[in-house]
Amino acid sequence: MSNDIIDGILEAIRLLFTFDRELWGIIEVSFRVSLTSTFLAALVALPIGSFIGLREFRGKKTLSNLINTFMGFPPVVMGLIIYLLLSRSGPLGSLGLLYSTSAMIFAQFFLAVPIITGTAKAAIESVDPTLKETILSLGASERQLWWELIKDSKKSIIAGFLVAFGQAISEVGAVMIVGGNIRWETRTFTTSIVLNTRMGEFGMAIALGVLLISIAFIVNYGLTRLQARGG
Amino acid sequence: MSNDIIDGILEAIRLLFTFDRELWGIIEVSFRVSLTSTFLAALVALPIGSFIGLREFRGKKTLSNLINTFMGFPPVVMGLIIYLLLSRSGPLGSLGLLYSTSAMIFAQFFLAVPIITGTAKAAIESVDPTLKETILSLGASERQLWWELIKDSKKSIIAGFLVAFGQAISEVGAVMIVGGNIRWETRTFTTSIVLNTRMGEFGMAIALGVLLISIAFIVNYGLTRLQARGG
Amino acid sequence: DILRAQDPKRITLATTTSTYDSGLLDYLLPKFTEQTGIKIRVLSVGTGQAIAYGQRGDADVILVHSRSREDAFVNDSGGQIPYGIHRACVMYNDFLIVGHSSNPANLQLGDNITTVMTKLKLGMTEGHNTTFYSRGDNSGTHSKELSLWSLIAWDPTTAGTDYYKDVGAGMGDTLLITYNDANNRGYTLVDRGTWLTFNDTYTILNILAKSVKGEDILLNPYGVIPVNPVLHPHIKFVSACRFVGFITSPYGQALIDAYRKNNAVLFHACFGTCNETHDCSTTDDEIVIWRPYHSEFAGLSI
Amino acid sequence: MNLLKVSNLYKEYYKEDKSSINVLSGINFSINKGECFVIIGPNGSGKTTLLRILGLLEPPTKGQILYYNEDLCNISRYKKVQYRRKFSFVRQKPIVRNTSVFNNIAYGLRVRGMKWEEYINDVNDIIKLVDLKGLEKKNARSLSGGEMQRVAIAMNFVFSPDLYLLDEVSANLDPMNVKLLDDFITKIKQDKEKTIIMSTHDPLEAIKFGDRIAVLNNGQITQLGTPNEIFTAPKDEFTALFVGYENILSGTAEMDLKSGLTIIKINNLTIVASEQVEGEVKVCIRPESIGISKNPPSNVSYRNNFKGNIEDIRDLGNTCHLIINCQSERFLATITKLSLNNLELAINSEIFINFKATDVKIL
Amino acid sequence: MNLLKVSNLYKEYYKEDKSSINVLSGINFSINKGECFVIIGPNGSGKTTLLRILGLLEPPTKGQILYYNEDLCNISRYKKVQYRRKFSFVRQKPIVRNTSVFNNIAYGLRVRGMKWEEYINDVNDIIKLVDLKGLEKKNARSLSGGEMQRVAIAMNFVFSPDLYLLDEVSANLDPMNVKLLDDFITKIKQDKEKTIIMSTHDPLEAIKFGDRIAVLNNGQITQLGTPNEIFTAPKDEFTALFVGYENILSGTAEMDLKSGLTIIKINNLTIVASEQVEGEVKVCIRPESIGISKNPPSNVSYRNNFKGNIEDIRDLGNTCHLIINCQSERFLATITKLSLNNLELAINSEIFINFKATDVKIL
Ligand SMILES: Nc1ncnc2c1ncn2[C@@H]1O[C@H](COP(=O)(O)OP(=O)(O)OP(=O)(O)O)[C@@H](O)[C@H]1O
Ligand SMILES: Nc1ncnc2c1ncn2[C@@H]1O[C@H](COP(=O)(O)OP(=O)(O)OP(=O)(O)O)[C@@H](O)[C@H]1O
Ligand SMILES: [Mg+2]
Ligand SMILES: [Mg+2]
Repeated sequence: MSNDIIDGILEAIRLLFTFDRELWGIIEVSFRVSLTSTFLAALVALPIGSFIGLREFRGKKTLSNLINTFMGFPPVVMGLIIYLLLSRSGPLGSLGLLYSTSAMIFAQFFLAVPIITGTAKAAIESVDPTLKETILSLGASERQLWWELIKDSKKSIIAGFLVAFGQAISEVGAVMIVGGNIRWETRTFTTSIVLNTRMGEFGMAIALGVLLISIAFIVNYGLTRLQARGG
Repeated sequence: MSNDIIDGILEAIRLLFTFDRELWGIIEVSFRVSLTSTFLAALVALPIGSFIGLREFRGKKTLSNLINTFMGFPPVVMGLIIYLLLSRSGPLGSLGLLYSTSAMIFAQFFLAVPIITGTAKAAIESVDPTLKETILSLGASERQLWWELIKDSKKSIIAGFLVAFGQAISEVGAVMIVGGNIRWETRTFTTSIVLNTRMGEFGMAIALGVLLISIAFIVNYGLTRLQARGG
Repeated sequence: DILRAQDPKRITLATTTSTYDSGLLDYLLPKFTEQTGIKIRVLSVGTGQAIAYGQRGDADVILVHSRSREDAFVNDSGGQIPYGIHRACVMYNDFLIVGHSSNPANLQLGDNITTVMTKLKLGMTEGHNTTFYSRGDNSGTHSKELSLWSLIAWDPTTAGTDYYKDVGAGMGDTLLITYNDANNRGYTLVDRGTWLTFNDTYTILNILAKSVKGEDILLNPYGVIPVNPVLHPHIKFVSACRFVGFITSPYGQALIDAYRKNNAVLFHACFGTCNETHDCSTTDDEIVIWRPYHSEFAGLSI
Repeated sequence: MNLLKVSNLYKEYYKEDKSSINVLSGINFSINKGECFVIIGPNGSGKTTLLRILGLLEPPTKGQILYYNEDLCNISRYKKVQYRRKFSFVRQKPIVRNTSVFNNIAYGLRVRGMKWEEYINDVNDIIKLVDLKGLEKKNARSLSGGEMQRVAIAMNFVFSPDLYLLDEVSANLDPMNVKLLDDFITKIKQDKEKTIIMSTHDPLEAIKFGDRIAVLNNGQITQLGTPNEIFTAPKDEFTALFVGYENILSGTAEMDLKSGLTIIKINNLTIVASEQVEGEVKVCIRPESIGISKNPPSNVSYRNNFKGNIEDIRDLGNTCHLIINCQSERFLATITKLSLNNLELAINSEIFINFKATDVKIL
Repeated sequence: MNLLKVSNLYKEYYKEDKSSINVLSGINFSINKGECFVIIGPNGSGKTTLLRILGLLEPPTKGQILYYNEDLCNISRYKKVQYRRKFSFVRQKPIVRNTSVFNNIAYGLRVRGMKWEEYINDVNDIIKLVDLKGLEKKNARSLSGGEMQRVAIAMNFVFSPDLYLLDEVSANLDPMNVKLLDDFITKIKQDKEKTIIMSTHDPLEAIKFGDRIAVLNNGQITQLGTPNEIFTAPKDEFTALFVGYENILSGTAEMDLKSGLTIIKINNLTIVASEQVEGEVKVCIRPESIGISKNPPSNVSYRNNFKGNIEDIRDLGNTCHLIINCQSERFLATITKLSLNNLELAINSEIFINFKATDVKIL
């Protein structure tokens, strides 16, 4: 059964080129959810993370520790918490968001925020302090300084974004609970892989896995090229 | 019913202080597996990652891209692959390692390696090149240079280790497949949380989640203190 | 999304993995949608989770197989408003005990269930040549397994044997783990639906015990229950009832009976007749309640 | 009115073992508008720290900095930015942003809200002035040490600040560029609205530009005055060396009541000085003040006459340094090449050195 | 035999737009054991790049570096380390490891496999020598610019390499520490086994230490010779300025066959020089060579005599710089304070300047 893997790869190629409607739906959901959530998380986390990295204040150490811890927040638990919030009997139940891609984006958003916050903070902190001083002495306001430092450490920040995206797209616990793995609607690569595994369809599961990492590689490659061009 | 979360926290405290034998078993397995796998991964990934960061060679870009991609390798797929390897009809089936903590360590090891490799590489690369030159010009051999750079960027390297550990301990897809969530043997925090979720015992699942992140916080805090002392 | 969620044209069904993974629902539901225009979103989760979803109002209707918990779900215990109303027994299949063909516990197909359980117990406690894998997840199958052990008045969870493994997983996973037993001596209890889905994958596993004629303890009835709209006003009760009407209608029942996987029958329709085949008490009340909903599907045939 | 008034400024740093060191202690001075204030002092005396504090890049531990009567140590973040925009700060080891030379130089104008059309000319002008034409598109991080220094200068001068803070700004510059910088600073000095505070290790620079010179030693201002005051009456060893009294000897001074002169015993030598001091002293004599002759001088106006041997001759272009050993005390004397040849001096020649009592400076 | 022989060395860098620039082109020279080889040149001329290549920190694009007849450009990584251990390299902008001063200085010995007991004394000795006593436990990254420079020097000198590569090593040092470094280098020079290659912007340093001086300009060695050769016959503008011909004028030269002298027309001025050249030339006159008088000089040994006005007087301690405008050409002359006072010169005074034809250097 070790040529399952080879079979999986062949199956992956076949699947992709038969333009299976369901497969393309899964690709779409997976990427929409993960990209949107990571992007939204970046919008929130980048300012917060870089701000923490920029300033000195009391309690910064504890806060950093907390962020570090939350970087390893178990997705299942996050899924559960979001589920309890969005559940009909939960405080936000009336929104009826459960089992939708919005709910999935919501959950992955909260998983990505600490990761991007933590890496942005570390990136800003690792900028040479004399560069900070130089920028300040040229008359930059705090916002302008912040922007310069973001630009200067964009490599690490993009790396953090990639980690968060990679985690989001390969994450299964949270999207399973809040999305429900509903066919045609909230099924993603990973939930589909789990389903296939459960059903003993290892070949198909592997095929999906191979597809997922191939696509991730292409996205990655594109981002790296973009980054190289921007640099 | 949104006070599920509060109930969960109370339950977590109760659980911990009743010294539930099963709970302590779970804590033990979780930490043994995650710490061992992350540690072993660090042993392998640190030299590789720092070596890639140190040297220039053809194909380095593609390799970096590959590492980036593998940093987001879906744990479920990794679980599947390891399963296929260790399963009775797989090439390593005769070892009888499936559904043991060894198998779990194995799977998490492969998940942690790219993360630690990638962060170590980035950390080494972000060291000021003039520092590298200074160390070389003082007569350091490549190994001695390598060690100096590791020491100089230990903050980022420890951060990478923490990310890998956080992922390992909060990961569920792989350990579930290769470990099997067998009570008293291979049940971890996360598989236990999933089980409780499946049983509709959301409160208990949350309680375990709260416990997990509290313990992770303490581990984190300890490591940070250690790191600050060493610095 | 808010609009869509309140759309009575879409209801949510929480069910156990065995019904979904067997492919039955993918076969059945399009027929329902075709007839009524109502789409069904399926949540295939653990039994406990499905029931919890029903209790919290996150599903409109549930389809599960754990009789005692279904009863609790529809009972107004202590004057509480019940979570669900009007359970209907839809179909059944049966449980099997499967294991490696080496069959160290020496189970025989003709053995009655107490003999089987005793042999397994002895294999675990004395022969040390038998490993029993238990779902351990409070699912219908798990409850059934525990009730089988209680037949011989033995509690494996407290017996302290190393040969009883609580895997805390779904049926497919448990079967997989049994299959991978390193010493070829694993046994487990499995529902026929799941077994038929996997049996050509795990060719070294065989059915080693099944229901003997006249013994209905190994039967596995599935019940469908709409969630109580009194408790959760947003529940699309009417649509849910139309769904229950659909699968209990002669049309739906015929569809269930006709469903084949790998040329094998997975489920037997039993609405209104389960009293005759096993001790799943369907009240006449239930039949009366659901009969009107059948008219919509009258005259349809497969 | 003073432009800037620093009172009682302290700065402490914490060492690894949590003990603190005072890098600046009790600094007091004030600066007038249009002045060029030069800070000199040995390595580690606190020059850079002082300039960084004045540039609002670091808060002092204690003390007051009044700028037009506003205390710069107690203002909001926002106001700090406003003040920083009036100041410029050229670092001792310049660092540039990771972008082109042009963008680096334009940055100061851009953060002040200027648009491309508004700043392009100014930036191009200054690029020409600092002789970086042709390099403007190059990434500034790949420049040579001196080129980067010039970028740093241009970066800070382009927005024409009110207060220039310059930290050893001519280090790493080649002589051509030092001249260029000189012209620059001279031009700023002519504008009476602009104030300069600079640190330097180059005495010529200090004299050339300083309206006043402060000597910083060990975190304290040990002397403050016009260049003339500092150069003619250095108060400590560092300053003496800095201003060129390169012969510094230690001895015991005694007053000779008869002649009103001071007699200083330095091992086997006795030096006569016109200043009146007693006790353990340090004696400084400029190399230029020391005369050389082949024969014992007949002219008696030189009160100090010693016989010695030439130990070494160092060629300095058209002048030379002679190292002369007189009774095992070494003296450094500067003479012209011409005299060297006329006197036919060589290593080990026996000669006489002489200097006037008024040329002996006692610290 | 030569210790080091550099032949046909090239170094290209790539710009952002992938076009390349030649930072070094066709460098050839050789160095003998025990020599002190000084590299001078304007900012960006390639001094640092050359030293980095010699220090095996960067490969050249093309060319050969023979060290004891082994080509350093084509050796294994392992051998490179072995060679680097024979060399030391003090950077222009030193950087230190993030640890204590002591550990920084000991590092070079530690990587060579020495044990604590073996190196502790050497390290402590050199700490005393560079005057860092008391700072040895401090983190080296928190030092001042000059202190860090001294750590860098100590770091590189402690393991007593065979070849010293020193890149503008005295920048940022205060006069006291410059002296200290001088003594250091002098001591190294006395050891005939040790070779020094250094770059500097300080002419005095070049003369003081250089056995030979190479002038690097635009990536090429434009002149190479003993200090005397370089200082008396600078071949280009930079070198002329570097060695002190600070008056550089452009004009057209014509030979006067009758007198054998060269007549150079510079706008309205005509300068007579003893060198024989024709065409467009640059003329250099040292400020010290220019004499000043109040009245037209009666002595005719000066072939160049011009009337001018004093535009500016800059005080340099006991000498002054005069800026004199003669027919709109500006001359810089150095005179003593004494003469300034004797001649009663002031800004706008009308004076006469004169210099000999032999003092005019034509480039
Ligand atoms: N990594 C690089 N990429 C591109 N150009 C570079 C790089 N390093 C140096 N250069 C260029 O090479 C030239 C020579 O630089 P180098 O540092 O050798 O000059 P230098 O003679 O040491 O000057 P300075 O006196 O200012 O220190 C400069 O024009 C510089 O801009
Ligand atoms: N961040 C810091 N932490 C601890 N000590 C520091 C720090 N910054 C500077 N110092 C110490 O403060 C003293 C003064 O440093 P500063 O840089 O002001 O000296 P400086 O006068 O500029 O010297 P140099 O002429 O060498 O540039 C030095 O002894 C230095 O080691
Ligand atoms: Mg300084
Ligand atoms: Mg240089």
